[in-house]
Amino acid sequence: MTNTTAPASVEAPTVVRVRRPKLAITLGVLTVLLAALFILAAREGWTTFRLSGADALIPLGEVSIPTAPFVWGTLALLVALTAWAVADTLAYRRSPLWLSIAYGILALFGFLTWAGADGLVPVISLLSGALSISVPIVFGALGGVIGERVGVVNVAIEGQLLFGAFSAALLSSITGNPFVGLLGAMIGGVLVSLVLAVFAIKYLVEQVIVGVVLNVLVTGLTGFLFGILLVPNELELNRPATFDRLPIPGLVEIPLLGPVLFNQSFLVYFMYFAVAAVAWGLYRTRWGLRVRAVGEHPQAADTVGIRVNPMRFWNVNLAGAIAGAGGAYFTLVSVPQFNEEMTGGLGFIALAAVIFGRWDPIRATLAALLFGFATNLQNLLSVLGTPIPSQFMLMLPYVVTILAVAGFVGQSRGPAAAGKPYIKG
Amino acid sequence: MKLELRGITKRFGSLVANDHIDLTVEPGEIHALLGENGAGKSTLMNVLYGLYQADEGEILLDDVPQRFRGPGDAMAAGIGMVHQHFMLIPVFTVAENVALGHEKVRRSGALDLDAARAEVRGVADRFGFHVDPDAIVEDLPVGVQQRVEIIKALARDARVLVFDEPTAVLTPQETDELMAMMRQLRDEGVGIVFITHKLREVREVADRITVIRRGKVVGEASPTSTNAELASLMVGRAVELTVHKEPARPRPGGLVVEGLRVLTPEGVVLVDDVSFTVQPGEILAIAGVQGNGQTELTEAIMGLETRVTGSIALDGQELVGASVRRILDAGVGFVPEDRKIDGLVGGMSIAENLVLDRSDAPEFVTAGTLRRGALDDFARERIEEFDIRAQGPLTPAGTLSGGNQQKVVVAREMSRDLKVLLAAQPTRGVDVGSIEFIHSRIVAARDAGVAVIVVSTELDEVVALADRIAVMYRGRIVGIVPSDTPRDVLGLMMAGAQEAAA
Amino acid sequence: GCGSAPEETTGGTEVDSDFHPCLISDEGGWNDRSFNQSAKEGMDRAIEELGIEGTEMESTNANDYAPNLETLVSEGCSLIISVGFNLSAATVESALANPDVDYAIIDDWADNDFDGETDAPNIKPLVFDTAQAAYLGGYAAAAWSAQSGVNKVGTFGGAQIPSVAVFMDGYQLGVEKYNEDKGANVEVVGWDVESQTGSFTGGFEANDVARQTAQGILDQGVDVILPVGGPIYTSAAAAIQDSGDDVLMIGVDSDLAVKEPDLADLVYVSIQKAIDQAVFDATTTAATGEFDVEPYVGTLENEGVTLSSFHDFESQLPEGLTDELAALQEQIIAGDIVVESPNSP
Amino acid sequence: MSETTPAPQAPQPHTATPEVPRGNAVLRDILRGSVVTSILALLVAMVVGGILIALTNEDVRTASGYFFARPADTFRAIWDAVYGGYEALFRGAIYNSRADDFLTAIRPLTNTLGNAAPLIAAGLGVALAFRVGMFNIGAQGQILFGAAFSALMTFRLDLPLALQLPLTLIAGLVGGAIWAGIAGILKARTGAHEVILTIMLNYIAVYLVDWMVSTAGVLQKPGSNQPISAATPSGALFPDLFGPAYPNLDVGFLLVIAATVFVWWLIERSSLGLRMRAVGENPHAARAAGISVQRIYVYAMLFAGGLAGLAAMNQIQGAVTSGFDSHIDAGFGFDAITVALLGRSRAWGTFVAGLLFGALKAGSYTMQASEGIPVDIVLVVQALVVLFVAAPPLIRTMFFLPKDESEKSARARAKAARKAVAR
Ligand SMILES: Nc1ncnc2c1ncn2[C@@H]1O[C@H](COP(=O)(O)OP(=O)(O)OP(=O)(O)O)[C@@H](O)[C@H]1O
Ligand SMILES: Nc1ncnc2c1ncn2[C@@H]1O[C@H](COP(=O)(O)OP(=O)(O)OP(=O)(O)O)[C@@H](O)[C@H]1O
Ligand SMILES: [Mg+2]
Ligand SMILES: [Mg+2]
Repeated sequence: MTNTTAPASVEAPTVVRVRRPKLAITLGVLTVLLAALFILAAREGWTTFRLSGADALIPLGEVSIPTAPFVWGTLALLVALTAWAVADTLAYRRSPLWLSIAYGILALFGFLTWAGADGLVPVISLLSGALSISVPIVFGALGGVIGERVGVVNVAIEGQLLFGAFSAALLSSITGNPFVGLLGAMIGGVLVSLVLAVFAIKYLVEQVIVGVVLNVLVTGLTGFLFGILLVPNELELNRPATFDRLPIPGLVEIPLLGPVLFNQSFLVYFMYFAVAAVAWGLYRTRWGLRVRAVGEHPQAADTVGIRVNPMRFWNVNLAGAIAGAGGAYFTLVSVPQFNEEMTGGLGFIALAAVIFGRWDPIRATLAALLFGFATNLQNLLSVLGTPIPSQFMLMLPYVVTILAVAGFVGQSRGPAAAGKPYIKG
Repeated sequence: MKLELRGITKRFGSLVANDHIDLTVEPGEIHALLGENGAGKSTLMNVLYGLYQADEGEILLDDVPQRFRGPGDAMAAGIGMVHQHFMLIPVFTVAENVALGHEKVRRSGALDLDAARAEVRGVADRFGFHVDPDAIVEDLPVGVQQRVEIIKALARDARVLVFDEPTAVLTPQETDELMAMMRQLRDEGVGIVFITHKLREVREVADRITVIRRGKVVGEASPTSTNAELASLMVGRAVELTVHKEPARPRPGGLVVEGLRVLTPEGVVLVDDVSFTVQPGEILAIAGVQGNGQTELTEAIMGLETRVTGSIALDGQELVGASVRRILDAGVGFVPEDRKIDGLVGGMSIAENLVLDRSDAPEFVTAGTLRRGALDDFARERIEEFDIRAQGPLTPAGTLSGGNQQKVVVAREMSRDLKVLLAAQPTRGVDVGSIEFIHSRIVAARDAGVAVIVVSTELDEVVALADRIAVMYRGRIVGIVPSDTPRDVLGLMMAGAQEAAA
Repeated sequence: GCGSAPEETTGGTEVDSDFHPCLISDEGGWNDRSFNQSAKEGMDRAIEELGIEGTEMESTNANDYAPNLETLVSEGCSLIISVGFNLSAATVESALANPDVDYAIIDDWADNDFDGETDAPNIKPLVFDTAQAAYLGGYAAAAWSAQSGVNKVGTFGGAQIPSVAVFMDGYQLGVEKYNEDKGANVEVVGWDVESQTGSFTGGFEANDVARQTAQGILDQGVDVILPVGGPIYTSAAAAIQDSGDDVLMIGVDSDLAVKEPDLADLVYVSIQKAIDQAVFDATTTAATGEFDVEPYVGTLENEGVTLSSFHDFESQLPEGLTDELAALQEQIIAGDIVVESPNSP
Repeated sequence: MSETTPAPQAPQPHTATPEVPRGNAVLRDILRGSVVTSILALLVAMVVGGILIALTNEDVRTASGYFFARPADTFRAIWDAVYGGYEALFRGAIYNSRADDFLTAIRPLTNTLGNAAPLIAAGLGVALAFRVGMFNIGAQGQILFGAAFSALMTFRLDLPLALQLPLTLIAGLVGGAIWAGIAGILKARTGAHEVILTIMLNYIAVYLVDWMVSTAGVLQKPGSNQPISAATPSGALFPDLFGPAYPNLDVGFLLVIAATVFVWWLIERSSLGLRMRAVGENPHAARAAGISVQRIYVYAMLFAGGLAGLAAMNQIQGAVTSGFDSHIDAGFGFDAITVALLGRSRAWGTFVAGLLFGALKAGSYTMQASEGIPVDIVLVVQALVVLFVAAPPLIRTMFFLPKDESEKSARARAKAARKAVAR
């Protein structure tokens, strides 16, 4: 009878039924809010959804629906789903995942129908714009995830994006080749993270200080170089060759999602690859196992012969390269010009996405996408015309992020050794 | 493989942790290393394992001098170590932990965890125990984590194995199994260094014994020495090994626990319908294998668990639902199971740690300001009274040796007016001299009229202290028995047998 | 390389060293592709033509204004031009403390107590009635859109501040004028004069957020778009080029088709605001000791604000548009049409 | 090294006399860290900064164009550029040697102190939260909301100075505390990570204040259509300490000194501070000792916000009194992080770091105006100073200095970290 010593791992523990009211409460609150909006600001007319691009193989075209009936119909369905969740809770059941997803899609549909009364809701553009806004955030967040997973907090994502954007613009302008630009962006990102790595790992400077300072340094440096180099030589040095759209034949014809996901530039496909590669690498390869070990418990990693500080050093630089590639998106895809401080704080959003995504590449990507979507939704709503002052509209993505973090994510635990230097005894 | 350490000296600043230590471990020998807390045992082993660089001295394997720049080199040379503080990644699975550092990779570049799983099963089968390779380490009971450490070392074919206090967290059965395992390894020709504070174990398994004190080898002892001889060699004075206590004189009142149930947020029942009473002036020991709900029981009493139903009444006052603050104010003292997590704030001084749960008490605070003089005097008194070996009251608690850290926690809890003392694993990792002291303090508290609950996985301790013994198994109390219940009966109860059946 | 060293000059032409013009930016900095940049161009030109020394100071935030002005005074500036209304209070204060120094301020009346007088006797306001030119731009945009049958034009801004919104106001009023005159029904997407709400990127960074804002306007099917605010026109241009649609853009501040020749085929026309000229004029007059504190108001009349040439689109304009615009301009100059924007200075 | 005093977390070898006189403790706090390495670090930063200044100087570039023809020109140009730059820095930050009299000459010093005030205040807020284990990136939002809240509550009042000034001040502190408190409460209640919360709240505050100052009837200056608030009422202005000749140094600086003393007391000496530090270092042990971790998080954020509010008040009651907009934080929110961490999250450390930043800022004006050194380069030099000052091991390596206490402290820190991890 050896198994008495480890009962927990052998016999199943007793489990009692507990109610989990969080989902029901959240849905209830959302439903009430939407109902209040729909009732207090009822809208009539027709809402038009544009479901495909002009040149789609399967033209879904534009669909017009009467606003009021659809809004009320959706609301009824939302109430029903909420009731379902409540019933589940009362019966000690866990609501199925599809319920949350269905609720989300319906709520969004209802809201867009309401907001788009007598207007046009370009669905493809809404989604692909959201994807586009989130691209640099995703790259930045991937860099952040790798850095923190290996135990180095990277507050310098903003700086890496900015320097990436700068070097991409410069190199692509000089060579006329966006791939050289991308390479330059990655090198730019590495230059920034090299400083981070050297100071944080070798000289034990508080990692957050280095990060914050690097952001200042890069802002100053790019601002200066922009002024003395790019502005006077605008046409030679600040007109990068860009990545053009590269529709993937076949895939792009998938209704709705095709044009959103597969009518993008090389850099976006590179992002898909990077996300997949980092996710796979982190959980499925020797590299990932070691990275995570070093970030969780460096001493344990040391005792099995993993060289902690070199591991950190190289991976921080890898993270810099990836974040730098995100910088390239600014100047090689979005806008073919470098401008001062053009990253506009997205590096900090990426930092938030890292935590929001619980240090997981896929979840961090989803967090970035949520942010991109909220931003672009804000765009659409203000174009459709709302009586709400622009400043409140512009708050939308940030408010959404707070609600999501406080309402759904809650407590999260990062890599245990992130931020702590490793010194051997 | 023969291991020889010659003249190893390791200094930390002005402190000489190892002072010209010589040690030889023959193949097929279990060599016990004894010494009080802070004697330098772990340091010596860390030098051997390449974690520290020795300031002087050399390491020889089969008479060949070695130069270890890191644990990687030591491992390659065939040295394995089961660390005092587990070197496991808590969020990894068992297989991942075992694979780490010498991972097998598939052609696709993907990690081959199947190989690691097979390794885990292989070692487990060899020694006849079970470990789920896919369990997350932090979810496992410590005893199992210990095995993972051993598997890690064995999976690499170590020829010299160091066990640094492996039994501190094990139950008697687990300890027996570990010792059987050590013997089996010895018979296979592995040289073993075994560090422990438990003299019984040393005498049972060791072939040779080296005792170190204050960084120096003070002598060898034979496995036939008595406990008392070993203890006095270790500590440098005679040690009282049995607890002297008068019969309990319980008084009315005390702590009444009824129908207590503790759940995880997912609804897993950790403590199931537990009822017992502890009266002032008696010691109730709660025995059981680690991970059978004792931790949650103590935390529920302290108000540290959120999903608690049932009743805990102290002199009629209901404690379920009360804040930790109110429970402390009601007169409950708490020595937590893990001093490093729940007991001490390592970066703060001993003085500050001693008033951590009384940071508003008028004797230490005037107008919101700490009275540093009072704090200091108080700390000096406690240091004196509890024989805490520290440079002074301002020494950061985290830099004390384990035994001394434990004494700080005990001193804090015992210097308040208590009605109930809840002591979980009060002597874990503590040397014999300190055990004697802590036990006598607990008995003194009982005699002063405190209702005492001692939670321990250590049968010796349970038997030594208890007036009554409650045995927990899978969240339930399987029986409350008198303190003279035979050990084998207790053992059976700890494995789940009902009192009557046992 | 090894260029040849210049001769040691000992004498040379003595420039009158008394006059020392200075320029101070707001937090946007010199490379904002907006009024700071224009002002600096004007100042640079003046300094070069006059052959004198000047000092230009960049501010990074509101805390810099007062110290920068103080530093400029102690550097011996005889004329200090502040760029932007943000500097108003600090400039007034400095002017009151240094009555011997001449001051000018762009886009502000330097009248913080609203008594209709500048608050210091030595400040010259340089303001622009931008709505007038934007009105013409809006009219032209509507004409273009009506001709193509799209009947929709758009606009969006960086941040919602008067110097941005005034363009959008004039633009929409111009479109409405066109609808009124021609019985047309051209819609404006992205701004509403009445409620003063519309589309903004939330800052002046030309990045993807700005681009998607532009895209949002384009999605509504406009064929002329007016992006207002620093470099964000580059985002709009990128969105247009990517969409592949026949959408034109209207430039602001200076003639975009000239400033960014590679965008010329997208730039329908530009609503110009001659800040550089105003700075140049103020500086050169001050250099000859003829500085006066009479407010300068850039209007269509004095060509302080203008609608640029249509360049290559001249030939494709709707019938008679040029004449109609000329007539409108006459009426505005004559005061028969008053372009009233709540955002005018 | 004898100059050095024990660094923060190093074990303090007090054997005999632990009774340290208060004055000494303050002094020790101020001198914490190694004075020698700090001075050397400044030196290195200035050398590297000098290289940058020389590289970016036009005369140097022109002269180097004919370096081989007349190398002396290049060297002279380099010397002129670098010496000029630093002379201007000194002139702008400490003592203006070109001034007519001593009283005018020391004016730059008062500018330095004035610039430092809001930075120190906000830095103290970040430092305090850090000691409680929270990374408060939200000083920006807290400053903004503090200013707006204060304006909302008190700008329309027309009270005598004795009332208006403290009311405005208190409203500012409360406003900052409210904004930080939101993050604190959300963290305590839902466990949401404070980094996300504070970043998002920064943006929300920017837009909220932007809306307030551009909406008539809320905060917008009456009669104006610009996004700017009304001017601070004259009764609410901090009086200058040494008269109008030194406009930058006002009562605000005294308040900041008081705040520093308060934070020092709170953290190092008060019983609440004991609990805060306990939560910061080991929340598990704190909870088991009856300390409500959640409540301490909220308290810490309230204090941090209040300190950011003090920074806001130094802005609108002292530095920028003619009305403010959504940029009134002037970047102090992020500088505060650097200042706090450079000061090792200690009250007096933050104070000294803030003074350093204030001096660099004050000097930057003259560097730009009289030497034409672009602000961007000043920014870069600033960043370099911080990097080097924060890296004593690097400096010691560069100067072959023996290792000292603070390296041991780094080891102790790492050790503590490993222990925390080791569970
Ligand atoms: N990294 C270190 N830095 C400074 N001093 C150290 C360090 N490691 C150990 N010491 C000191 O060395 C001495 C020996 O410590 P060691 O851990 O070897 O004791 P031990 O014999 O293993 O004690 P225990 O029985 O409590 O485990 C102690 O006094 C300790 O303070
Ligand atoms: N900075 C320091 N100065 C002095 N001693 C230190 C310092 N840091 C750690 N130590 C000592 O290092 C030793 C080794 O630490 P370790 O984590 O192995 O604990 P331990 O002594 O073996 O105690 P335990 O019984 O809890 O396992 C401890 O005894 C502790 O006293
Ligand atoms: Mg040990
Ligand atoms: Mg006036």
